[in-house]
Amino acid sequence: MLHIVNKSPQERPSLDACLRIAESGSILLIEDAVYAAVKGSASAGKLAEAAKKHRIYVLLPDVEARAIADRLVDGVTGIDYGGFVDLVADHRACQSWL
Amino acid sequence: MLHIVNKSPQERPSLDACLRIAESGSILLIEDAVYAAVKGSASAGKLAEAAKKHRIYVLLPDVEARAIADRLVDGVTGIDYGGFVDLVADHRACQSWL
Amino acid sequence: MTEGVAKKFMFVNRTAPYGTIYALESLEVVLISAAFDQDVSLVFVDDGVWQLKKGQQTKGIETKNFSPTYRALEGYDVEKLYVERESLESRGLTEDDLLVDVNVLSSSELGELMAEQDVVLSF
Amino acid sequence: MTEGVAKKFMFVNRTAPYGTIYALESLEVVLISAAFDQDVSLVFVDDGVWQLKKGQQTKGIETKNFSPTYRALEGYDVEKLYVERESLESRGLTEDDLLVDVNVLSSSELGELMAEQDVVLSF
Amino acid sequence: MKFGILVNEGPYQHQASDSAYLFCKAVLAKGHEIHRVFFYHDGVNNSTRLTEPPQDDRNIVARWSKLAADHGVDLVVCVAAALRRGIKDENLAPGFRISGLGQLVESGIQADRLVVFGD
Amino acid sequence: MKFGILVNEGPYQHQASDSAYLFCKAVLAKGHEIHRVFFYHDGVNNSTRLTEPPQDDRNIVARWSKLAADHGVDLVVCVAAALRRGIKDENLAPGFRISGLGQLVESGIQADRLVVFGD
Repeated sequence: MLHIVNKSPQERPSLDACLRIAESGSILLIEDAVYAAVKGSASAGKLAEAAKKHRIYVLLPDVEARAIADRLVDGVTGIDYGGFVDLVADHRACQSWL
Repeated sequence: MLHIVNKSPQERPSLDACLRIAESGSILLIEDAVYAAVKGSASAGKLAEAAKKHRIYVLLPDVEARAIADRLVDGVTGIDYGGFVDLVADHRACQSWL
Repeated sequence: MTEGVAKKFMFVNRTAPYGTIYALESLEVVLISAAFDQDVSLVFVDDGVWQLKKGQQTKGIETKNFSPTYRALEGYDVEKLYVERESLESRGLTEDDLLVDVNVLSSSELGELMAEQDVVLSF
Repeated sequence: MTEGVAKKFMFVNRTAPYGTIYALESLEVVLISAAFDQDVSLVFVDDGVWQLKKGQQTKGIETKNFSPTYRALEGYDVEKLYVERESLESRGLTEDDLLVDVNVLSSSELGELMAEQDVVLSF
Repeated sequence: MKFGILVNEGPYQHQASDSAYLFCKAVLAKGHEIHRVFFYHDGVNNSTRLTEPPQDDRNIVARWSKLAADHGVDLVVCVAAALRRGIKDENLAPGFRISGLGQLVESGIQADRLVVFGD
Repeated sequence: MKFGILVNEGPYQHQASDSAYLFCKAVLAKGHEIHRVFFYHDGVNNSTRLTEPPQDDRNIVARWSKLAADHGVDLVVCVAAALRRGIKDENLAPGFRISGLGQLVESGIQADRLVVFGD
């Protein structure tokens, strides 16, 4: 399962819900959820912990719009929209944590 | 200042922001924010603490729609829309924590 | 209906009723999907558990009370309703507060169930 | 303009840019209010501080980068920009990360400032 | 006392428009005056005359129009926000008028209180 | 591979419609097929032909119409959600059609993947 999260971790509980419930699978952060991967932020530790169970991706166009490309935590993989399509294709199903 | 909060405390940080920043004044919970006043919920303690600094009101039509009238924490005052109007009129200004 | 084998559809409800329309319009999709003879599950997580609270009275907000629809789901053969235990507990709720029978699951049990789905719609 | 004495208008920005339109359309109100010769303050709290982050590049999302407008505010005599310290710190940000000069305030200093306002608009 | 009202969300999707309407009715019932209701952001979608909600649901747009007809309430839709979202004179419901953002600031200045309803 | 897409928010207010559009373009660029784009909730507001965004901004509705014209993508607007929000044939942009919720469920069944964009 590919878990897609689009909300800031400091604004909504969707990333928390995803990390609490999702047993396995990959996580893709898009839109405001990319803030979750910012080094030194309140969610950085949470994400490092999650990276032990899940492969974690961030959508680069959203990262660049928000000017945080130079401060992502280690262990997350940046992808473009083509990579987003590949990720969806490579997983049996996907779920958006709206 | 009358502080109006309309978001669930477990869904958005707006009540937290209000309680952290507002030094004084009254707080009115409307729409999904009325869940903040539920006895035994994760926010009940926070609200009890806030009640020491602020007068806290809940909008009863929203409380009844959500079926929580019988489980509100002590120290909050229920009002109807007429009471909402009076509260706004009685404070020099109001602020919605959207 | 359109194909021989049913797919597993899961509807994940994470929003409270009335503050937004998602809960109501989600129910509309659930009812339609039942007509397609798919394997339908409903999950209630976070503030979504408030959708099932007994005793909703919406006269004061001049909005339709749609909570009786959850009771009608059985008639549409939608019988798999799951609620996350942690979401209930952090809201001071128990199963007795809910207007329909549900299966209460731990977060990880719910995660396993999700992993088996073909289509997951979250509202 | 419409009355002799200026009112104190405060715009409270609590949302990140691009994920929603609130930040952009809030700026449009700020620019108009400046034309009415009111006493205007802007406050950035919670994810609102991200609006001021240096280096936004929006080509990849095919959306207009409106962050240069914050730099133009001075030309409209909008010079009172406040940022809550706690909001900056919990996002790993410092004043150097911001594209305009701001006053960094503690939560309680911000609360005192708010209490003095006549009109508070939150976006 | 004069109340200004700001509505930032469209009908049905969020409760904001419902809360604002019920608040307006209570303002009038208390003998106060409504200086203006200003619709901004998706709030402009409250003004389309093309809505047709289910029979058993409230008609949010028609309720606003009736408030204007019965009490002369000034319902103003922000022109810039409206153009972005496809609200024009051709689909505007009765009682609404399209005007500039200055009308919101003016309401903030002239009304005794400005109350904001949104997401 | 066949992709179904669900868009739950209107244009401009939330990024959902932008993300969905850029995702669709990438799906086609990768040689995949789009089974259908279904617009639900406020997502139906993506289909009004009356929008007129500022010159320096993207035209979200026109982009969707062009996707339908250039690639034959099926753009379906939920009729119940559309009636609630004032979307009808008279203000529907080219390339969109109004139909029932069954079209969403069918897309979930027939597409290999269903991707949801919303708030």
